[in-house]
Amino acid sequence: GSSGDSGSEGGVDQVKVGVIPIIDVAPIYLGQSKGFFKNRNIELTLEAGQGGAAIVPGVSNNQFQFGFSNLTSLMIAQSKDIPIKAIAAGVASTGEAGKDFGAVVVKGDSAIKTAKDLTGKKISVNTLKNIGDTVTRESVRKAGGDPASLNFVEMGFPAMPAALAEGQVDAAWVVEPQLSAIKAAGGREVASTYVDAAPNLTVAAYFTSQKLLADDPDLVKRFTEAIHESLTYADAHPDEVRAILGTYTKIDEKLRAAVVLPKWPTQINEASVQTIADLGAKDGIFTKAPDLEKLLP
Amino acid sequence: MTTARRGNPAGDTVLLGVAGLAGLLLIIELMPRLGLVDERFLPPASRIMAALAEEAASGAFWTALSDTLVAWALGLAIAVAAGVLAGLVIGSVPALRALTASTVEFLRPIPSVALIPLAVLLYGTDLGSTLLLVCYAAFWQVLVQVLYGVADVDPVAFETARSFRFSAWARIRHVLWPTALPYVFTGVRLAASVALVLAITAELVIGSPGLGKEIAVAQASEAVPTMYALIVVTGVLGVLINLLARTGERRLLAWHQSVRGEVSA
Amino acid sequence: MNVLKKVVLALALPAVLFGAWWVLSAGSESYYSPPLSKILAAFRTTWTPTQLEAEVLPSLLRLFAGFALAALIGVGAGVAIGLNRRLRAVMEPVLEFFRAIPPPVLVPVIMLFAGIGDTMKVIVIVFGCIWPILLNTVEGVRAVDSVVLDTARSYGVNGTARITRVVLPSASPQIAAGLRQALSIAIILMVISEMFAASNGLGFTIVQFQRSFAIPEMWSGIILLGLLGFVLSLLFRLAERRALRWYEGLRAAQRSS
Amino acid sequence: MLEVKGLRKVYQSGSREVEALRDLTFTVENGDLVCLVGPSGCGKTTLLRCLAGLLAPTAGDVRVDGKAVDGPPEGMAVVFQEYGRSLFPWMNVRDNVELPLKQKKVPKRRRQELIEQSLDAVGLTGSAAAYPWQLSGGMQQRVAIARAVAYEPRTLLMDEPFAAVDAQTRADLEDLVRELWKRLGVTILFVTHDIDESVYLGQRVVMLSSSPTVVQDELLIDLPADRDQLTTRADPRFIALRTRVYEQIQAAKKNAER
Amino acid sequence: MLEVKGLRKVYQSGSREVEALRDLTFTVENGDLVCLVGPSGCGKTTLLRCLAGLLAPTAGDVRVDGKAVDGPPEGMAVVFQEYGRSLFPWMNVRDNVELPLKQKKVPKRRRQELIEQSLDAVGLTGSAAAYPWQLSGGMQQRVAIARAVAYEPRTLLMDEPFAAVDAQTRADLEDLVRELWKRLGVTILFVTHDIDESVYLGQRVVMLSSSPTVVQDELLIDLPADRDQLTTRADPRFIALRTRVYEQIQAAKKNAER
Ligand SMILES: Nc1ncnc2c1ncn2[C@@H]1O[C@H](COP(=O)(O)OP(=O)(O)OP(=O)(O)O)[C@@H](O)[C@H]1O
Ligand SMILES: Nc1ncnc2c1ncn2[C@@H]1O[C@H](COP(=O)(O)OP(=O)(O)OP(=O)(O)O)[C@@H](O)[C@H]1O
Ligand SMILES: [Mg+2]
Ligand SMILES: [Mg+2]
Repeated sequence: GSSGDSGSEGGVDQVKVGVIPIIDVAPIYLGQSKGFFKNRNIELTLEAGQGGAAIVPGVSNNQFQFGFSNLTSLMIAQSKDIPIKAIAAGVASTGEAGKDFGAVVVKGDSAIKTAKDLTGKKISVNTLKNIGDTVTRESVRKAGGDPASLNFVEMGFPAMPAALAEGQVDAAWVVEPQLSAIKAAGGREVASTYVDAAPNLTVAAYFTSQKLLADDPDLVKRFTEAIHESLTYADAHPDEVRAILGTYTKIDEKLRAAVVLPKWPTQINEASVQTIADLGAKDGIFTKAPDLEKLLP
Repeated sequence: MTTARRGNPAGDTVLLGVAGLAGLLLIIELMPRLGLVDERFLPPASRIMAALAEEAASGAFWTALSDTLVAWALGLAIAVAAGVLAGLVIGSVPALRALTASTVEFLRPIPSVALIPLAVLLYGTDLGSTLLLVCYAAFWQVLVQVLYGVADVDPVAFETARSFRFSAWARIRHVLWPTALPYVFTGVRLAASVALVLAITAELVIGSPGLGKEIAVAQASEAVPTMYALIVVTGVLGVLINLLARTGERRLLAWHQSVRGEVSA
Repeated sequence: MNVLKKVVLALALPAVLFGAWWVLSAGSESYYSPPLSKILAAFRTTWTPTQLEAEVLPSLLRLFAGFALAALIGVGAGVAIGLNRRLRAVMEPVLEFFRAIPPPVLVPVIMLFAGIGDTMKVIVIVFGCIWPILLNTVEGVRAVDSVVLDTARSYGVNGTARITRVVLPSASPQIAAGLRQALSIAIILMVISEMFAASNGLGFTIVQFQRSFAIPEMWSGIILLGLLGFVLSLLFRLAERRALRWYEGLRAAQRSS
Repeated sequence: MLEVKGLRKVYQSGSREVEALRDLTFTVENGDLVCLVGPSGCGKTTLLRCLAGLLAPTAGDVRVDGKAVDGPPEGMAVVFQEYGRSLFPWMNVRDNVELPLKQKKVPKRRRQELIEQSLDAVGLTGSAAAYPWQLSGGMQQRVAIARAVAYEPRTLLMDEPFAAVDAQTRADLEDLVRELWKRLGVTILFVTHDIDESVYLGQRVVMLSSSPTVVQDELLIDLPADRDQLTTRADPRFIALRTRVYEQIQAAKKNAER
Repeated sequence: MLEVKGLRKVYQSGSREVEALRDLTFTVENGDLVCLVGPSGCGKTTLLRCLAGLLAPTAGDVRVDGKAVDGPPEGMAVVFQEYGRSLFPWMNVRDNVELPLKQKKVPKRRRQELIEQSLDAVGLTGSAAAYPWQLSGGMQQRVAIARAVAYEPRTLLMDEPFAAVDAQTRADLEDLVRELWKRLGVTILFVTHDIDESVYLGQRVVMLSSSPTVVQDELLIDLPADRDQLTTRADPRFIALRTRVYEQIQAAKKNAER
């Protein structure tokens, strides 16, 4: 498309960003409405994609100039030598057990009380061999259970409340808003997986292609600044975040008020990423260890 | 037994059809009310309808609807044109048929969803990638139906045309085409809904704008009644599309046993 | 001789296409369209017999179960609906309604009732591939020649015999067209159903490859899928030839020129 | 017994309305052999289909054995004019003949007998395993006749059953019909456009006018019950009768043209 | 000119092999009207289909105007025995007749004329707007005849074209064929199983034996060129000729049975 060329036209760059329309990307929507991108001569179009599988090819092929994806997906892509580069943190864990935006939950009347009890149980994750099973395993490992015995099944987050209620899975690894919905219906949190995995874990990141970085470093720089500003602003104004959620998601007002918001630091916590990379390698998610040097800014 | 027919048959049909849909609504209303399913996961029809009304009041919904319809109509038109053309040509040249059979069978079951990376690669999240998936899926439906239709031509009719030295084109136009037409209609009806399914799936998975994306957003937002409302909209679209196809069929296939049988038997 | 010719005809175009693919992709630098040589190498290492048994067999079992069930229900309901004008009027909008709903969005609903096991996947397959069977059966039944029907009626051929000996055979060419369409849709849905709550299967594996950016492996999976479709349709063709011998004879009898 | 009273049939398709039968009244007693003649398109097939319960009349009354017809009556066999379409192309000749017998629950042994006899009678012994579409037109028509004969009906309706067979076969089949009628005592209504055939076969000939169709005339054929192709056809009475029928039909045509 | 030399046709379907024609040789000169008679199933339709270039012979030679036939020859019209299936059900009567004329690029005005004339000639003026399946069997057959007549062919092949029409219409159509033949000088090959018809119509009658089929006999019909239904059929010469044909066919049948 014509938007593929990021050359300036009258000083304004047309930029497409592939995002997943969930809570995690609220800052970029907020930043867009606040004019943080316009200020830097960036005309932003946000394209909704479903997960890294659709966004990573789009970015590496310059259909999108930037994208949002969880770090495990980015590391997998990197380990396959796909030339991408993370430029800013996307979303991070709150670091407080029991008050994070992702967790393993069970039904209220379940016999599972702690992460240790998950041993041998059937747990749903949104994507197999990705960050969900890595961090859940770590929670179980830390609690003294057998991480190898976990029985993961894959299903979309939206399907999890029903699957859990109908007893089709013993536990579910979910994020907001499903997490709040399940808790509101009597569900119980048994592990704050992001918290267990690493302190202040960076879960996702914004990224671009190596090619764009080489061709138009100025654009990347401006975009990174704008993102940083957005992240900082969002972190400081949770009420505005809850309000902007109403524009690009269909989360109803009650739920919007109830959900736990994540942290939005600007810097990627490299230590936490390294931890995730090591854990992932242990669980066999990577065929080749990812080169974090090359991936991270 | 041919009983004398009472009343206006077309009106009759519509009435019965509406009764069928009303029955469905009733079932959906009653299932959660009677506690057969948890109404958190399948809300009663009345709540779905309320959510639908809410959606219909928003401009975004209508934009999404028209996005989906454009992708559907364009994709279907391309697929039908290509499918009919290829079907008639391949079907009427036996050598071509033998030559392409294996390739057709190889390509047909490759799921459109497996082509998503390819589509994204080529078109990003533009209309193009939805179109690619829609065309790919709908094309085979039409092609296969046309191939069967062409094979169904009555040899005596075909020989009549041959003996009067109809040109190849005239044989296709006046004999093969009318014979294949009932099959084509079934093919178009199949393709129309497959195209709709694929348009929405593509939007759902790739995230290009349209009803599918709205459904994905609703799902991700835990907005269950809204999600069902949007699903209902796709279903209603299907019903309307079929109504259109049926009307066309009654006009164009008045001579065919399946249509004239409705009247006389 | 004849068989040889058929084999050559069947293989000619695929050979040409694969050749073209090989040549065009030979120098490819793109991650997403790797050279065919690389894909074929991946094919050899990926689809080992143990892997085939572990991933393809479960898929195939679900596929067969779904297809058989869809055929049974589709033909049964199709005959009833095709024969009865009123039933058709009542059912058509409802069926069209469901037909237009993409199976992926219905999966959560199906999961409500059928859980997340194989039953769910089989139902998803049935739900997606029943439509061509149903539609073609309805149309085929509606198109049964009036003289044929009159003959059957006047000789007291009614009840089950009317359906099994007259209506079904007469509609069988069109039903076969529907079954054939359904077969490839069933394969597609086999893949789609394995995107939900699956832990094995061909579709599952392909999706995993795609997610983990194992692109040559993903392409090899797609090729395997195509091969599978080809082999299944070949088997179907054989069955069809047997069942519709009369029809092919009827059509071929006068085309011998 | 077949009773037709004030029968009227109007075909309606779209804007086109054809009054195929205006007002027909006649009776065929049990055990009668009545021939129906009339010009092409006058409504003979329509009448037969009403009698067979395959078509609902627009007005009037059709009774078989005193019972109003509202579906195909039991014990009735029909030989359709469209012989090609009335055979099931997915069954071979033997199965085509056998299916109605199976429906009638004729035991297997007897079925075999009936099939053999009837195929023999129409001269198709060798073609039992062939499919209808492997046969010539005349052979197909004979299969349809064999099917009706094997069925051993109480009432037999035949719609121009010999149109596609050659003269010699036709003569043989005519004699077959008469023999069958005499042996089994069936009631036969035989539609033909061949005047000689109607006189040769029937006890009575009912002549229809062209449309608007009514019964133009009825004629008792007072020829001896034992008929044969040579002597009967040479009989002066035969010639007188056929002339009579011929004249009536001509008159009917004239009427129509006026 | 139609030339058939050593024609042989064996049908093969699966394991069943039928030798429909064994060895046929005969010629039809330009402008001739030849009738072909033979018992049901002897291969008349097969022969016609070979002549029309619709069926490839197993052996032997078929030529039209000196050119070997390898597809439907130009200027030839065929009336098929399966009249019902040879009409296109998706077109009304007028369009069925018109389509071949359009294919021949006959100008519009002339087409209208031809359609009207030919439908008139077969007595279907009023049914031009009807669909074939709204017509009786005999009417359908007449549409097929009208279509061939309107085409103004140089060669006309007719396969039992009058099987489904009544005696009076048949007589009219016979006269139509002869008149057409005389007026336009077409070459006609006319298949029938009616012996009287073959003698009344033809200049020559070719008789086929039953299978294995060969030419049993050929007979020159030395009746005056001006024929009419009453006097010609009463002519002693006519009766002698028809007896002759009858005997030959009987002989052919006997041969076959032995
Ligand atoms: N399905 C139909 N729809 C409309 N008109 C019809 C239909 N069937 C028959 N007709 C009309 O009804 C009239 C009588 O037809 P019918 O078939 O009964 O004649 P018939 O006496 O059997 O003629 P034939 O000897 O040529 O077979 C004809 O004018 C015909 O056009
Ligand atoms: N498609 C076919 N396959 C096999 N056998 C066939 C086929 N068509 C015709 N035959 C056989 O060939 C022989 C001659 O058939 P044909 O139709 O030429 O006879 P015909 O002389 O036209 O008879 P009729 O007067 O009854 O129409 C018959 O024995 C028939 O069974
Ligand atoms: Mg009739
Ligand atoms: Mg014939």
